[in-house]
Amino acid sequence: MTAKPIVVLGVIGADVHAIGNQILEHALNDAGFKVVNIGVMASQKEFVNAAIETGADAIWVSSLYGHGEMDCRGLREKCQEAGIGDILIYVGGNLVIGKQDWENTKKLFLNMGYDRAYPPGTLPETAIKDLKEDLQKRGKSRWNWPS
Amino acid sequence: MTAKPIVVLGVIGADVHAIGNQILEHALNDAGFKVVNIGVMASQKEFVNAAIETGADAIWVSSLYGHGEMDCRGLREKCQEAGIGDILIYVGGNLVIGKQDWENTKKLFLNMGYDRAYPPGTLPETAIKDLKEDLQKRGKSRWNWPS
Amino acid sequence: MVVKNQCLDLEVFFKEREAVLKGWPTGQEVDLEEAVAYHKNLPQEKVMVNQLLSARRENKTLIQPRAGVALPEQHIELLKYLREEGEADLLPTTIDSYTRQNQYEEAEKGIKESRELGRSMLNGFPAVNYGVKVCRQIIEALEVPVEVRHGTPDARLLAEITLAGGFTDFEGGGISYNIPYAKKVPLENTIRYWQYVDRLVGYYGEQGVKINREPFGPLTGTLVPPSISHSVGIIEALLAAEQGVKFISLGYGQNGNLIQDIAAILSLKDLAEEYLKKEGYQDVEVTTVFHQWMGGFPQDESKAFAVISWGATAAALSKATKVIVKTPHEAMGIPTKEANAAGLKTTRQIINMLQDQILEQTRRMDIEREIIGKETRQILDKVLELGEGDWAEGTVRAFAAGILDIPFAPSKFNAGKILPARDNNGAVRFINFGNLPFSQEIKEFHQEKLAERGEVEERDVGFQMVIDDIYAISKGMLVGRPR
Amino acid sequence: MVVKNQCLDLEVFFKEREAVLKGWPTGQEVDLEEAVAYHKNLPQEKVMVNQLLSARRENKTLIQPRAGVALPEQHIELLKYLREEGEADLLPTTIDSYTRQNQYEEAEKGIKESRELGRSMLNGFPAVNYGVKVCRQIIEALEVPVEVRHGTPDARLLAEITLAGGFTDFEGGGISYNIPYAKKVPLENTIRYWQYVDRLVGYYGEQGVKINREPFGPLTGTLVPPSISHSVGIIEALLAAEQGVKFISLGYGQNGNLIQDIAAILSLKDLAEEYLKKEGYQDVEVTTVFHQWMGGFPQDESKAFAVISWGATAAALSKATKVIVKTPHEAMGIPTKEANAAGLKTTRQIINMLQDQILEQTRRMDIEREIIGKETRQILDKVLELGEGDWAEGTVRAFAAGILDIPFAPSKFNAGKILPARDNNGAVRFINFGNLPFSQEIKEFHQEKLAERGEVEERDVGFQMVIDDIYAISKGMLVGRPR
Ligand code: B12
Ligand code: B12
Repeated sequence: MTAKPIVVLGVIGADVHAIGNQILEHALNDAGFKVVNIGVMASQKEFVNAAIETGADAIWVSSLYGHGEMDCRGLREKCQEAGIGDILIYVGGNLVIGKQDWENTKKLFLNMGYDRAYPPGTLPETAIKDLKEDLQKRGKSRWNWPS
Repeated sequence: MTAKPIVVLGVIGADVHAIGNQILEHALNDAGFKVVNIGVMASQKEFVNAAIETGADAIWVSSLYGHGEMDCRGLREKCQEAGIGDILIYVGGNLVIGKQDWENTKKLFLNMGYDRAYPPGTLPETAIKDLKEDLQKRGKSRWNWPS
Repeated sequence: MVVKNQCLDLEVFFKEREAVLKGWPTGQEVDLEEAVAYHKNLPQEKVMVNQLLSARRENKTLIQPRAGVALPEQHIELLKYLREEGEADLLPTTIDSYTRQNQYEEAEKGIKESRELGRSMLNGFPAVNYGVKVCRQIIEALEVPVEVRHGTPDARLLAEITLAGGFTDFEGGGISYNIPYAKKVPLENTIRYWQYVDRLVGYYGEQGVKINREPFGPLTGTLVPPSISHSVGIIEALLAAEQGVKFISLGYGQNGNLIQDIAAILSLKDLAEEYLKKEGYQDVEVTTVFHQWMGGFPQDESKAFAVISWGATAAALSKATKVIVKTPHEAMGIPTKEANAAGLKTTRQIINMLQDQILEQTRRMDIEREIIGKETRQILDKVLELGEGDWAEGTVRAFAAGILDIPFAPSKFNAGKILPARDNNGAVRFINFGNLPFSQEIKEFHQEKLAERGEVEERDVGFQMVIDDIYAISKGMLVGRPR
Repeated sequence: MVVKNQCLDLEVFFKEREAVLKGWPTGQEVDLEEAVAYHKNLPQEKVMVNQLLSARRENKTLIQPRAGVALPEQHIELLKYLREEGEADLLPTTIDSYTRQNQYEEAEKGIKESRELGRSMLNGFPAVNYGVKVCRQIIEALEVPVEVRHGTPDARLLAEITLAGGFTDFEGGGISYNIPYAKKVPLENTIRYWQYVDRLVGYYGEQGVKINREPFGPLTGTLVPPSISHSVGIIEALLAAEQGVKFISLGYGQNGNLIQDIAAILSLKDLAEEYLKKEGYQDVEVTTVFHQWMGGFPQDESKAFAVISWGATAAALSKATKVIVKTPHEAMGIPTKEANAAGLKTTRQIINMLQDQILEQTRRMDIEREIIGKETRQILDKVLELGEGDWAEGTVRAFAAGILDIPFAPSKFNAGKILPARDNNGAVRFINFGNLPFSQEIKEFHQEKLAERGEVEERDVGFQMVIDDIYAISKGMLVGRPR
């Protein structure tokens, strides 16, 4: 067996929504990932540092409280500056303020450099499946996922 | 005191909604009208005959059950044929099928020759006020309304 | 004409049948033997009785909408949507008002106008005009049982066509589809018509086909005291049982006071079983139907959602076998399919959240059950007395005498002397008893309850209260307080 | 730092005050004497305490939304709409998350962006940045009391500005606005900050100005057992009373089981009064707040309406003094004003329809009340013991020891060892007790209740149940049954 892929997980900005974060950690663990959970109220810098320190394969950013648009802008650039510009970055939660058209919101975040964006109420399974595929595409197909 | 103005009241077509009809009778009575209530399931002919027989000043047609558009068409013409072409005719209830734009529905019924049309949930007070005004305009201002 | 509560002789029945089927050309499509075979081939989950009995066993409350439009394709699409998006357990086919009055010519016009305009100009589905084959298209397109819901005083041809068409449940009754739904059809006639319908259902049963029958519980839908609708429902159950009907759902329209509503559903089942046994019908299965508030609704959709939720709550807590669902468009008109599904989903969420919760019997609930029981027995026993042992004759005489009396009903064969109003807690009581054969004890109970409200509101108990109560829920209240 | 439960010395308070007001330029606008005069001139109906006490007296449940946007004009328009169209009895001003973290620079950016885009880019109203005058514009534009609702660990400056601005109610507390709302702010700090806020309110009180204080009842909003939130609420009430606060509303977040929810509201008031008296605070008026379900909501709006209605039902039947209302947009994002009003109207209709209905105390309700009482007393008495008679010290030590523990909370000063899950009837119980100082009797009660569910579901009592329960309501259930 090879080493587990590593995901840095956290809730960005001044956001304290902790429940989804705890469930995502649990689900990623169950799915065979190593999770580095930096918890709520995490700054962009903390995400980048954690990713560098642990040699992470992906960053999962949550934003629930509505300031996602302001908080998430620039994370891709920070990663590039830190030399991990091509790391997978996913984002999910209640990303913008109010009930807005999801396609617009998705475009907004993809344009900011996020690889994938998930609407409110996404179940962990959905995104974990995507992550496995994305990692496989990047040549990391050798991992043995628990079935 | 002069004679009370007379209103023929009924629910048109195959419609059996009786509650509003009973309340309208009560409210018109209270407001000083003489009510000739022909009840539910009244045909256009019954409305016209009752109006002629009692020398009525107005006809109040209810339609609740959704077939109003089909049932109400032609009443004005029947009145004209019977020689009471200029009698006031009001209509109210749930006149068409479904939740539709009220302005369209109103136009539809005014075009059919109804003097006034009322949307769902109209309180008797509202229409009674209009009726008094319309009768007054027709020179029947001498009636003494109970205050 | 005199009508007796006696199982129709099969010969008489089949003779009458010939005439009935001539009522409209589609009558000729009905072949009883073939229909029995068709039913026997239906998948078990499409049979209403199966669904109801298993829900009753598991203490579940099923949800069912009302729905019907003029064109079959649109009707099927609508029902599919209510099943898939609305999560309905059981489906209906609501029949249009012309068909209810046997005005098939008018219905035909309605179909034509609807085809031309591409939207329904009828307030329901004209099943007779379409006939057996189209009915079966409906049944085959859906994976759950479908009930015929209407309001037809003479539903003999409708029953023939829809039952042959594969429907497994048929609403109505000689009283409940006459007094609230007609103006001048004699009761003896409708009781006789419904003996025919019940005999038809009994006949299917004898051939091994389970069809459910559901008297229409809510009557005029407006402040009907439980003992009134219970009496009617139980009489219709007895009349049906005599014709061989074995599966009966008895309904009740929500009044809004939770305790009274729960007590009503519980006592309805108990009383029905008591009378069925007493009259010698041992093997009839009784299930219950809770109708969300049947009177005037608030126009505001958010408020309508509250009324729907409150109905779902009472249904769930009373453990009724099924609940008939209203929609946020109720006050405005026949709902769009989206609005219809919305009502279902609200109901579904409440039913699910309350599924595992239990409300204990309390003293107040016991009192309500006792009162409902006493009143219903006093009415029913008097009906039987008037009929000299015959429920059919007794019913006709009881209505003539005002012993049976339904508030606000349009029929001229209804005395219309009783007057209901809410007490200070919102339970529906009697202001006027008309000729109801109630004991002094019962009358005093109601008078005290209403006097209490009068005192709180500092006004006389009287007709103004009734008017205020009729409007109350649509204006956002339960009790119509003076302004 | 050690914090003691002692009324702050006025000199110390005023000294600290100088520093607090320097936190942002608008601090200089605050003139206490002038503010007292301003409050004294407020019409009586704009004073929260008056509304709450009269509702309590009349056994009414008032309704209040959550609402706050970045721009004052839009905020006022929003509140007016919620009053007029939504029929809200009481109004809020929800503060944005930057202000809650004292990040006034970020809030300023948010205001700018919002002005440029013409829509709110903040999730609340940044009151500190706007200062006293703009706050007063809000108060003056509305005819009902307005409360500050937020989630701010250090709300000293926010309190100074909004109270001088004419708000008459202030939510929060040293525990309830720390543990669920912060990650690494020490408890002793926030308890100290909130002593300041309470002292400020006490000071206003001494000048004859009635201001209400409301600890935040629901905490993390997700499966919080009643005794946990009761313990926190009562400690915050005691700490506030020590600083001279006389009017306290204690809150509770709906769990969904009706009996448990009613028992929770009833016991909350009783227990709070018991402890306040016991600790010598004789003249504190306690009112109650029921929060409609605070956890994850269904995305479907019809289903959300059902959850809202069910919350309104429990609020009405428990006779809570006020209910905080959710909206059909809850799962999606901050609601539009229409969605916000929709939640209010649904709630209004339920509250009105249930206003006159009474649910009797039952045996089950008695059991729940007793359990909640015992648990809360066991926790509180241990806190006092740990604090050697001091509630403030006791609280800090109790959190460190896991004697006080809030499920799913983000704070590192929270032990996070307890684990709640629903029993077979949907009431919230403990799977893990962590270090809660519960008697064997209590522990067995919970274990039995959960074992019962385990048997029904044929699975072990464990973390998967917790996950299923967290999702359950959003997926249309109460108890998260295995699929
Ligand atoms: C109670 C009720 C029934 C009872 C009626 C009992 C009886 N015999 O009276 C029962 C259950 C039997 C029934 C049956 C049916 N009903 Co119905 N019923 C209602 C309900 C819930 C309340 C009606 C009521 O009593 N309101 C209280 C009274 C006081 O108000 P009102 O009737 O609106 O009358 C007032 C005003 O409208 C106004 N007004 C009325 N007429 C006039 C005339 C004039 C000139 C003026 C000025 C004012 C005016 O003043 C009245 C007093 O304030 C309404 C929906 C609602 N409103 O919430 C549906 C409703 C009217 N029914 C409807 C339908 C379709 C039916 C049925 C065809 C089928 C069915 N779904 O079961 C059958 C019809 C049978 C038939 N042939 O008529 C539809 C009509 C749909 C449409 N127009 O698009 C409605 C709107 C429900 C819905 N949304 O689907 N119903
Ligand atoms: C519980 C809750 C709270 C609790 C949080 C307690 C805690 N510390 O955790 C309390 C009461 C404290 C709270 C506070 C606030 N809240 Co709040 N809260 C909620 C609520 C009701 C449920 C959140 C939850 O726990 N859901 C359950 C978990 C399991 O689901 P989840 O968080 O959505 O996460 C799942 C998915 O989204 C997804 N996911 C999440 N992140 C990611 C990332 C990736 C990469 C992927 C693949 C998937 C993914 O997977 C998760 C697991 O399934 C939501 C509304 C809702 N959803 O019903 C509002 C909500 C999130 N809150 C909101 C707001 C505004 C606030 C406050 C600012 C103000 C307020 N109204 O009080 C404060 C914020 C304080 C702060 N600084 O952050 C808004 C956000 C609005 C917006 N985006 O437009 C919401 C949507 C409510 C609303 N409609 O207004 N809240």
